[in-house]
Amino acid sequence: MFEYVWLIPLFPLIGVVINGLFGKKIKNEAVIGGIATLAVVGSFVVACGILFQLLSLPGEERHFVKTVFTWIQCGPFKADMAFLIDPLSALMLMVVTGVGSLIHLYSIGYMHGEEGFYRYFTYLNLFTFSMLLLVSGANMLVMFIGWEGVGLCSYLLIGYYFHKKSAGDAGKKAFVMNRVGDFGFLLGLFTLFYYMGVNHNVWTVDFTELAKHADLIPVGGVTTVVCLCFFLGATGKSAQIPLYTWLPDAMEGPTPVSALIHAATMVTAGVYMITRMNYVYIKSPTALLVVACVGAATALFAATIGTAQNDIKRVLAYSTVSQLGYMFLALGCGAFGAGVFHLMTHAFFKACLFLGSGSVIHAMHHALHAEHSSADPQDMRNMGGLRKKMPITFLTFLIATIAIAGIPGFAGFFSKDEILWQAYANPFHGPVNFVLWAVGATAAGLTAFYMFRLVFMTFFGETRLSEKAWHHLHESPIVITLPLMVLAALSALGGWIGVPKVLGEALGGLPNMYEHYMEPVLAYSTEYMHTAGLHGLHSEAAEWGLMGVSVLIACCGIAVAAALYVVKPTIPAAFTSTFPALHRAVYNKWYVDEIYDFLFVNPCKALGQFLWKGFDVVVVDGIVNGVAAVFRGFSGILRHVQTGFVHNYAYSMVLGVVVIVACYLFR
Amino acid sequence: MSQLPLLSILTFLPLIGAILLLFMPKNSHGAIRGLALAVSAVTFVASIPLITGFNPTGGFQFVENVPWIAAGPFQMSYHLGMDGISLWLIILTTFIMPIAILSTWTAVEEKVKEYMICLLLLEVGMIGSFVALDLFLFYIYWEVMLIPMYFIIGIWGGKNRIYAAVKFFIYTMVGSLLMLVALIALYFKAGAGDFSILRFYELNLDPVTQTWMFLAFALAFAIKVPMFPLHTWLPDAHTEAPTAGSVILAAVLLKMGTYGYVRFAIPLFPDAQAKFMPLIATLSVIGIVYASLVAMVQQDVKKLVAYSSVAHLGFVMMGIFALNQQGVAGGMLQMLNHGVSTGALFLIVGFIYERRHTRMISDFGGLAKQMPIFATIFMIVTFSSIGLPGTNGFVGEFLVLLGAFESSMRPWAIIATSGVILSAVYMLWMFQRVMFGELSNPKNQNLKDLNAREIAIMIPLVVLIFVMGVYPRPFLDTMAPSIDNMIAQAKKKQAVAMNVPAGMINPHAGIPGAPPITMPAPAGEAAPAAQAAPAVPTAANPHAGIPGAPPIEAPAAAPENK
Amino acid sequence: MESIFFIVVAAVAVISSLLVITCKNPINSALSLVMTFFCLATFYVMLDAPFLAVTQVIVYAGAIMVLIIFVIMLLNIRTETAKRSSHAVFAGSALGIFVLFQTCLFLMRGGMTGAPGPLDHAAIVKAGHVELIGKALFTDFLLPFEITSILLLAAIVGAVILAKKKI
Amino acid sequence: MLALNNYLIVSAILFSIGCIGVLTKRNAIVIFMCVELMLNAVNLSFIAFSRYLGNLDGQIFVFFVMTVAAAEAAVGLALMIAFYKNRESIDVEDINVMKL
Repeated sequence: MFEYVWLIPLFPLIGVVINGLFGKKIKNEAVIGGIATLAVVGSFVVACGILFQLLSLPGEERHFVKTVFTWIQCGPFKADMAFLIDPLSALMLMVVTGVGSLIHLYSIGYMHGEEGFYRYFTYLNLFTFSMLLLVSGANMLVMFIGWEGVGLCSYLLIGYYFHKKSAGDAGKKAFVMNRVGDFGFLLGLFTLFYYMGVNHNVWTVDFTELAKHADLIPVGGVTTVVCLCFFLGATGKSAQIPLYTWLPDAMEGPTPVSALIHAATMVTAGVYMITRMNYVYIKSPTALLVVACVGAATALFAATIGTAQNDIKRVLAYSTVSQLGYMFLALGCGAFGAGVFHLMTHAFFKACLFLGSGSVIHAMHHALHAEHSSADPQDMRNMGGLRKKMPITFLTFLIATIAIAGIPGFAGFFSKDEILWQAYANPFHGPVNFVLWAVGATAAGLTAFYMFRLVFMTFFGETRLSEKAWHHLHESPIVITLPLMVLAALSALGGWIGVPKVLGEALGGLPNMYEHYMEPVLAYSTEYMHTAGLHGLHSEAAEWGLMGVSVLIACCGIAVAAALYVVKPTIPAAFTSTFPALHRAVYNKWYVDEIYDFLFVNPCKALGQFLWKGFDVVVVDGIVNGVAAVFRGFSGILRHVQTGFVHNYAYSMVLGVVVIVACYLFR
Repeated sequence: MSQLPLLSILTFLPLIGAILLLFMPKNSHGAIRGLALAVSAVTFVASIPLITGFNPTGGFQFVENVPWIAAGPFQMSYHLGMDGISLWLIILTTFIMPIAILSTWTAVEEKVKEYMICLLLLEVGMIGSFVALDLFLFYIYWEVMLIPMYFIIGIWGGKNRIYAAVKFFIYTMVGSLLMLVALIALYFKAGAGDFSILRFYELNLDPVTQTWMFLAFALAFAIKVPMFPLHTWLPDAHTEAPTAGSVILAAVLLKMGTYGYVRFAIPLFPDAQAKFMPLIATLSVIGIVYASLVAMVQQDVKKLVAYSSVAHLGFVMMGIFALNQQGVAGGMLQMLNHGVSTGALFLIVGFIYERRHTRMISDFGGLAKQMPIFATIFMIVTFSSIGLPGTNGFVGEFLVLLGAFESSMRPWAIIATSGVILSAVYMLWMFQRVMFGELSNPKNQNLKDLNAREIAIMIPLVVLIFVMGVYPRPFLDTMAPSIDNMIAQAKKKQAVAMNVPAGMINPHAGIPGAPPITMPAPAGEAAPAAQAAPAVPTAANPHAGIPGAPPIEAPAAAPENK
Repeated sequence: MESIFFIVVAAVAVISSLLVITCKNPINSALSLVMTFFCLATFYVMLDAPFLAVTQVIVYAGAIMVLIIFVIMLLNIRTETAKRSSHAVFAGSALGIFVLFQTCLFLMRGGMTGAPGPLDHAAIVKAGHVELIGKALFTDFLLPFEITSILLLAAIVGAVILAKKKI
Repeated sequence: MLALNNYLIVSAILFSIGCIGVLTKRNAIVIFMCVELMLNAVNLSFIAFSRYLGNLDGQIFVFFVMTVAAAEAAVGLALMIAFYKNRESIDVEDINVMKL
């Protein structure tokens, strides 16, 4: 099965080619959607096969590289078009193809009747293709194809409704922000490649090769530079401070796209990349600290913004940013496994949430359309009480919300708890650990708060729709609800593969399958920490205590949300009017976009204008034209010598002869 | 290969075509266009054997050497030859020509015959410059190129064409005259003989001479490239030239400058190269950032693309001056990429200009709705120009930056990498403003999508964009030996000049003596080991760094810093 | 004897050439010029170049001058319509005299030396002047000679084109 | 045989006279004749040199000068006629179309 790994990205690519070239001719939505979905399902099947084969092998043999052809070879630099199979990539393949197929299926229903249906599925397949390349690439270059490819697709899909200016802007912003990250990625790659090559004669960008020579990677120094550069790449792709602003804007795209790209897959690329290179990061405590701090800060920061948004998708977007912050917090604490675990569970519940919100928007859109209202179908202030009309959506949404809030038993609890514990107990950051944990825990409370605020505003209470619109509100069709149900089930149960040790023992020896599964990938890091004497805190009591605290905080968050939005809906308004400045700042996302405009965008434009009109036209062309003008001026004077009278020419000719002869004679 | 003088045939086929065109009746436009297209197509076909018959050894092939002019002590020979460096540039030329001819199939309605003759003469000059190994011959072709282009801009150009044409002509002329002076001086330094570049390669010039000659050559080439402060002719020339003119200008003519550096300026004057590396690198980086910023605020699509050319060529220059395998190969590849992508961009601008007779970005918007095929192709080309992995732009750009990073240009390379961001900004912003948004301008409501001819023009380019992006091996592999030769040549002389043992010459280490990031051992320690190595000359091989135990390993033994 | 003859001829040549530029009527100028040409032909004979002397008379005095006089008649130009302003005349004359002065100075310096070749009077008479010229023209100077024919052809074509209004 | 200088001085005088004529006359035909005079003066020098150096090359040159003069006469006179047709004059001061 391993040999056929190249089929995984190939299927979606075939889908791209078919739909891209002939989609316009096919016209039939079922065929187009079917082709696209089947392509991803095909990849999913192959991925399953690979996973099973992988599981059947002993731990240390779970590593396979399939080289298809040599892509670039130049001097010592060599990059193969090669695929890497190990537990990490297999897991990611499963997540991407699995969630991807569900979202493709969902899209058939959601995008029904849209103009450019084929275009949508072409992009979606292209996106899946890129993402699969990203997670299965055996070297940094192949990963980088996917890395940029997902950026491209996100540009295309966000800008899907290209006639809207905001959509185009958002797409461009996403791409450019990602490009800033890519700048970091490239620099990191160059530095690592060059350092290893020059000093250790290891000219490689191959992950396997690098891992083999991981011992040669120095501690600190260059490694920190490399790590920070790569981390810049990760912040771009995974929407961390300072490059997170594109993600909320990305909600301009169709909702399934938000689910696929901006929740489940693409944004996790940074997490995947850092985990893939864990043996580099583990060597640089400074970089880890930066990663952890940025992660924690993002988690908290985005959560605060999330509390004040009214657009259902925007809340989810900030929630995504915040959850990604968690993942980076985990990575920064050296708990790479925990980060990826949260990535996986997050993929389940966030996809479910986004698709659920899509279902709501879909229904709201139709309802509002029926009464010719121009109200925003995404604004939660127009919703309320939807649980009566959309029970399946409501239930699945609720399950996912509980999961993200971190209620014990649901997927989010296990992963989030693991992260918080690692933040507290890791051996890297000393006293900062407590701060990291505290920030993480606060963010967890805020998460619970704003997520339940969302649920309460949308599904509970009395509807704020008009009679007629309410009448037209319907539960979505089965293609939409089926993926919801699957994802809800996964959000509920998905966490049980990674039960924390203390809890597992208490529950009668449940094994932590996930941790065991990931061991080969993190082997080097674990061993390194062991030999370097980096041991985390081991205290069952503390672990239980922290678990309790985090659950308590989550419950508090829910309770506050319930109090504010169900029991006494007047309080938020009162709060807003008491602290208008604060509310405005939070509502306007702390004015970060405006600050960026002020600091980077506008100066760049002004500089460009100046360089063009001021330097290019005035200085450079001024010199050029000035030289020409000087010559023209001189010739303007000299031309008067040319009188046009034959005699004058004759005179000057003879005079010339005389002078020349005179020179010769009297020298 | 047989004894067929393929390069001569290739050079003079278009000339024959031009002569044939002379005898065509003036008003049968269709036949004239057909003949010109046929000639250029035949030329392209005739250039295919260059690829199939190419033997990637690094030496010059398909050599023709016939004594030509013997005027007293001066001897010029008709010396043609081709290696991996020029191979793809020749192919690019012959490939772009039919496309260029097709591109103004309907746009040029006046003086069609003269127009086509100019195009074909231009091709003679371009191919000739790439194959000439005699510097005098090269100079002749170099000038031959200039004149048809001057007419193409000046006669069939836009409103401000005369200004643009004269500017183009004078700018280029200034440079080439200086080059002529340096060329003659070089000849006298070399003593009696012919103007063969191979003979000049063997010279050992003193640094002062090198400096002056390099400056003269470099100025000529820098104008053609064009490098930062000398670039202002390009936007004007591009904007005013007809589509075919812009395409050829971007795709081939600009490459003359960079090709000149690779073929002449650097291997002839390696010490000067080392000396001026910081200057050139600075100018390249300024060019990249500056042109990107200026491109960002352009209102004219064609001007924007022209400025993007300046930025792209900045990358090429960086790669070439990195003077290592990756850098130079990347630079060469980037030349081809730029030819394909920017050529395609100019074609695209030409398409909409033909339809709307405006190039102002603000006149467009929302075209994607009206012209989906156009939008798709435009997008692919845009992303190729941005350098998205999987398209051609990426491979070149990546190798250039990698090469620059490995040389002593590292700080510049870091700034240049930011060009990656800026290129995305200006290209996407332009794309967005032209293609996205509401279709608000009523004049755009009735735009027709691309017709069959236009699609036929674009398809080869689009295919090439992907082929070069996904499988660049054929290009890289054929270039590699020649580039190795070139680098070894330059480094050997630099080493001689600096009294560095030949063992230190390793393209991967960049300029000898440049400190790598944290290379703990000083270069001096490595030197004795290198001298002790029996096969010192072979150590100059750029591949020496890969498998065995080359001298560069000496620092590896040093302790890590923490 | 020879020198007296020379002085006479030279005087005639100079005087007639002065007449060329002083006569008001172009016809008179032309006739004076013919006189000068004859004097020159005489010099040629004295210099053992009889063939050139004959050619001088036939081509210059005959063909070219006839052509000039013909044109003067055709255009019916009697006198010079207006004179040049006096200081223009003065400047021109001064310049011309200065040229003469320079040339004479040059001659005074001497230096007109050179190894005499094999062709002295006896040799020319023996071989015959026409034969010598002919041989030189058709051996060493064949190519220029042929090219001269092209020049003449071009002149003919040019004259036709200029003279005709429409071709 | 007379000294070379005699001929050369006569030649120089004739040349100068021709030169003065060219510079001072206004009638194009007279100027043309003066040019012929100058040419002839040079011819004389050629032949004199040729004779004194015992080398025929100078005389061959005279031959060519005559040819050129003939060609010049043909074209020059044709020009004059053409000009006269246009301007009813052959005064060189009327030939000023090259003026700014």
